[in-house]
Amino acid sequence: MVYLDYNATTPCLPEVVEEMKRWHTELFFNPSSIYSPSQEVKKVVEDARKKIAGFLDALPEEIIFTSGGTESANIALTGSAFAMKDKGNHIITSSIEHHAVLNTCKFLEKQFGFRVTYLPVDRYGIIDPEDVKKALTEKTILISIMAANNEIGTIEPIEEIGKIAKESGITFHCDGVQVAGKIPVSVKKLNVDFFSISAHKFYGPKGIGALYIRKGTRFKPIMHGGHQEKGLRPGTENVPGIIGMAKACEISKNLMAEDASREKILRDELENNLVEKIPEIQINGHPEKRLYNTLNLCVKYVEGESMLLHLDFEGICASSGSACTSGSLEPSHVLLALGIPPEVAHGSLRFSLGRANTMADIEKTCEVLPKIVENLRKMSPFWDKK
Amino acid sequence: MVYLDYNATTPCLPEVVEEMKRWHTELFFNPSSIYSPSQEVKKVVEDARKKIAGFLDALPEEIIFTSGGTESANIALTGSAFAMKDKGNHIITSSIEHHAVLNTCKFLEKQFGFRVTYLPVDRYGIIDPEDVKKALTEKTILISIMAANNEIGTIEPIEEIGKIAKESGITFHCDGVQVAGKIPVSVKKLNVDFFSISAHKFYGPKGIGALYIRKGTRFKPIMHGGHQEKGLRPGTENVPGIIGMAKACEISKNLMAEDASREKILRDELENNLVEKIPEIQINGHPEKRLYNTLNLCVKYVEGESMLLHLDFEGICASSGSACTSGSLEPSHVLLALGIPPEVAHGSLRFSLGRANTMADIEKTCEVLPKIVENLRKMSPFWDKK
Amino acid sequence: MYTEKLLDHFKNPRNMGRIENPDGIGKVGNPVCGDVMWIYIKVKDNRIEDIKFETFGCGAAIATSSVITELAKGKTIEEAEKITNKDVIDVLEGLPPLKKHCSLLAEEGLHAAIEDYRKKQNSQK
Amino acid sequence: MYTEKLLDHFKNPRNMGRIENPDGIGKVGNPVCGDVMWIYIKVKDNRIEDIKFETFGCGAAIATSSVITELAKGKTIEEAEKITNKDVIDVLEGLPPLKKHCSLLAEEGLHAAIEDYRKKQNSQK
Ligand SMILES: Cc1ncc(COP(=O)(O)O)c(C=O)c1O
Ligand SMILES: Cc1ncc(COP(=O)(O)O)c(C=O)c1O
Ligand code: FES
Ligand code: FES
Repeated sequence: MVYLDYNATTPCLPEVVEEMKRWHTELFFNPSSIYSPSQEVKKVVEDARKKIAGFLDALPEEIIFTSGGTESANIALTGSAFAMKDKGNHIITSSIEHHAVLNTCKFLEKQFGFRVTYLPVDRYGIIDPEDVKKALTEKTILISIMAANNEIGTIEPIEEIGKIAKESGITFHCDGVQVAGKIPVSVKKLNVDFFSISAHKFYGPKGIGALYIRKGTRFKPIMHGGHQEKGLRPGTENVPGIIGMAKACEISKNLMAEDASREKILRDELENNLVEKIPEIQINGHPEKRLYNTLNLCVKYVEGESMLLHLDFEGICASSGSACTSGSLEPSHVLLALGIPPEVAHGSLRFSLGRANTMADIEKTCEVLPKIVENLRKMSPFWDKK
Repeated sequence: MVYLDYNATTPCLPEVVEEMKRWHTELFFNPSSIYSPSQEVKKVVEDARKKIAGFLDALPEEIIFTSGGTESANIALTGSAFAMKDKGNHIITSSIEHHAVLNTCKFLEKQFGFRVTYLPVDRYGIIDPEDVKKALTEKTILISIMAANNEIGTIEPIEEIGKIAKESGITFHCDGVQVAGKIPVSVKKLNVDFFSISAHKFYGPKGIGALYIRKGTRFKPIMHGGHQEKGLRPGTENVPGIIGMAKACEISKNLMAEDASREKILRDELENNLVEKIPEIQINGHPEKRLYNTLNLCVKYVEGESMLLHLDFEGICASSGSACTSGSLEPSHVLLALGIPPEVAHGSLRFSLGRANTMADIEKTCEVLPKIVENLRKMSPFWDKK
Repeated sequence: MYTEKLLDHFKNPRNMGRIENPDGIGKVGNPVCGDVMWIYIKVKDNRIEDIKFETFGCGAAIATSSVITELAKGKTIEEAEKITNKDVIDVLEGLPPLKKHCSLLAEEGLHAAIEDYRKKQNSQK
Repeated sequence: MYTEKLLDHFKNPRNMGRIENPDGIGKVGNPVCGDVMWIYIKVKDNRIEDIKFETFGCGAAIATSSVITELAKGKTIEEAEKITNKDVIDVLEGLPPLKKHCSLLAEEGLHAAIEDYRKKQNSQK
């Protein structure tokens, strides 16, 4: 099998699973309890918090644990909207955010009368910091921009936007789900107030994520209950998940540079080969400012799903956009935002590479895909026409 | 070590951890993806949904996965409050609910102007269905009553309350976190619209729970994002957690009757022995309508934490209330609601038994606790006085 | 998500291609998903003698194209007109809910081709 | 959550008990947590010759009671008055944030006992 969908999810490393094991069984204690076995669990949870804080260049007390990237983004957005609704009702985001951000914005618009500006992007998917500046109003309470796009891999100028946010005193959430584990992150350098991450995107377990909250940032929790996480995120802690995430951070930190250079070589090879072998395709995303593992392309006159099915027959796992929109019929909102016509956007493929990929994977894909495209184009009313 | 705090959390069974393993590693695929390995994952997730539905006598499409009991309760409460605020703004709950329910009610009161009736309980912690009926107003949109109390174990007349809710057409949430896995549950028989469960309370993994939502029940999701769980609970699925929870349900179903009779014998032995050996203690909760594993008592003239610390020195794990309020100084809101004076409530101990307990555990506790109480009473200004 | 039957039709689509100088051609598309289906028919003695399709679309679009051409082939015009998306779904042994519309596209494509054939016949009269 | 030092004082509290006919007695309590501390002192030549406590309270309440009596024993009244909760925390090598108030209770208890002693002295004059 050739797995080329690491942006959707990654395998949890065996050593991470191993690490979690005893915190499921022997050391299963509730970290909030008073007896000494629980105190040991509490300590390990706090150690994990330190590791994750270190991973993001944050302070331990600035990290809360969540159930994943979606929850982190929801807390950041709804939490600051509710906390600051006396101050204003305007939110700035981009048109290419993940649905965890976009749909939370839509919820705040529809249910609570917030106004949201969805900034455009250029043809590469880059958000212009000047556009952020121009969109600021007296009522603006929050900016939410992703660090890198999950579909096309384009890396956004977060540091510049962070500066603007800081200068204007506006809370800034950055959806860092696709960069955490791929690129070193310093929340301090980026000038962000919130930063969302999800462990399963960097070889950690599913169902656990974190939210960085800069000290002093105003927000209200979206869930209510006991006072775990200082009441900011109640519910019995997912101790094995927390420990697994910390372990995954540690491993990612060590392997990041190596992963980057290897995956970039493979991705470039894939890109160059496919461009050469398949006529009329276009590469989406920024040529340089792009995640080193991501290749998004549009194959004209062919629809994405049919290519994916044929790739699957050959044992190749890829996607046409984000996994969590696979239940949608419409073309990717990201590709449309780049100005790509819908019929072209329909023929999109995303390959996202990861730690287990080899040159053989790339070779196989380059061998298989051109044939698939050729066959499907034969079937296409549009291709024949030419 | 003698662990007597199963109501706080339970060890995840080794066979559950084993079952989860391959879904972390080899079969890590995102269930929303299109390729066949993901379809296999999707199928297993749906099988798990079926099992959990069966466990509660529900339909698979009536189950959504959450990060735990707290999230389930929050979705049920905030979700139905937001969905039905055009219909009314009144919520009925009890004064002995878990903070996941109570603090969500307080949030709805403070932030969104809902009115909440906190029903009283009798000296055993029983909620009178007649009180529910009397509290109903034209504006009532939701009733939330727990199936059994986590601190004192009292089992509430859910079926009767469910009937009242059904007759009046009011949505009824039942916090079933403490009964799931201990007592057979039929959401149909109970006439509930929402039912919350948390896997780590019945030998499943932490960080995963479920919410039963009766078909046709109105509510709005509290998180927004991709369309996992039909958009009702977005975020990449915690596949291993889901599978682990299903396995734990299966095992609980098989062992429930056996657990019940064994734990009841041990709990009764503990209760009778302590009552005999320690003067001036009182048992809290209903004599019969009580979880078979739970023993809550107040030791007069002694404070709870100091007993717990001494028990811990002897390797006995117990609690004085719920784990997630261990950061609070005030006496248990549950005991106060029973009419117990604060100074007595301060001397509370909760023993909650589980699958690994033996008669030796009980004997040890009965040997150790009376001495601890004697020593601490010597130190107490109140005891001396007598 | 897809049945074995569907995957078979998708992998080995029957009657794929174009008919030069067809007696009828149906060009249909779904504006939401953007999929497009063209159905060509050759009619002889009121019977669909040959039928072919060209489809730009999802797996279900391609498979339902294949099935509808198989179902229509050899039928009289009146018989073919009675073929519905339900027949297509039956052959495929089911379709995911989200993909029901793909089978409707196939039905529409066939009907459009027959209509086109009728129109041409009328204009020749 | 508690330091080794604290657990030691909790396990083996120094000066635990009651003094019959004390020269001063301080009875303090915290209404929030409900904990209660009674401090008895015996004074000779302006010096705290003996000191004992009775406490109904948490682990920190018991340990801070023990520590404050140790700190005060043998001190002159004036010296004893200068003992603060900070001194207690230092001996215990720290307290959890939520438990800071327990050490304040100990400070208050000692001070109340001294005040009681002074009051009695004055009324004897
Ligand atoms: C950019 C981005 N944000 C947020 C998310 C949501 O993360 P999760 O599905 O783990 O909740 C994802 C992935 O699904 C993502 O790629
Ligand atoms: C009755 C009750 N409801 C809700 C919860 C919350 O569950 P969790 O901590 O798994 O979110 C608990 C346990 O903590 C509980 O005992
Ligand atoms: S998705 Fe529209 S025809 Fe298949
Ligand atoms: S908790 Fe109040 S004195 Fe310790």
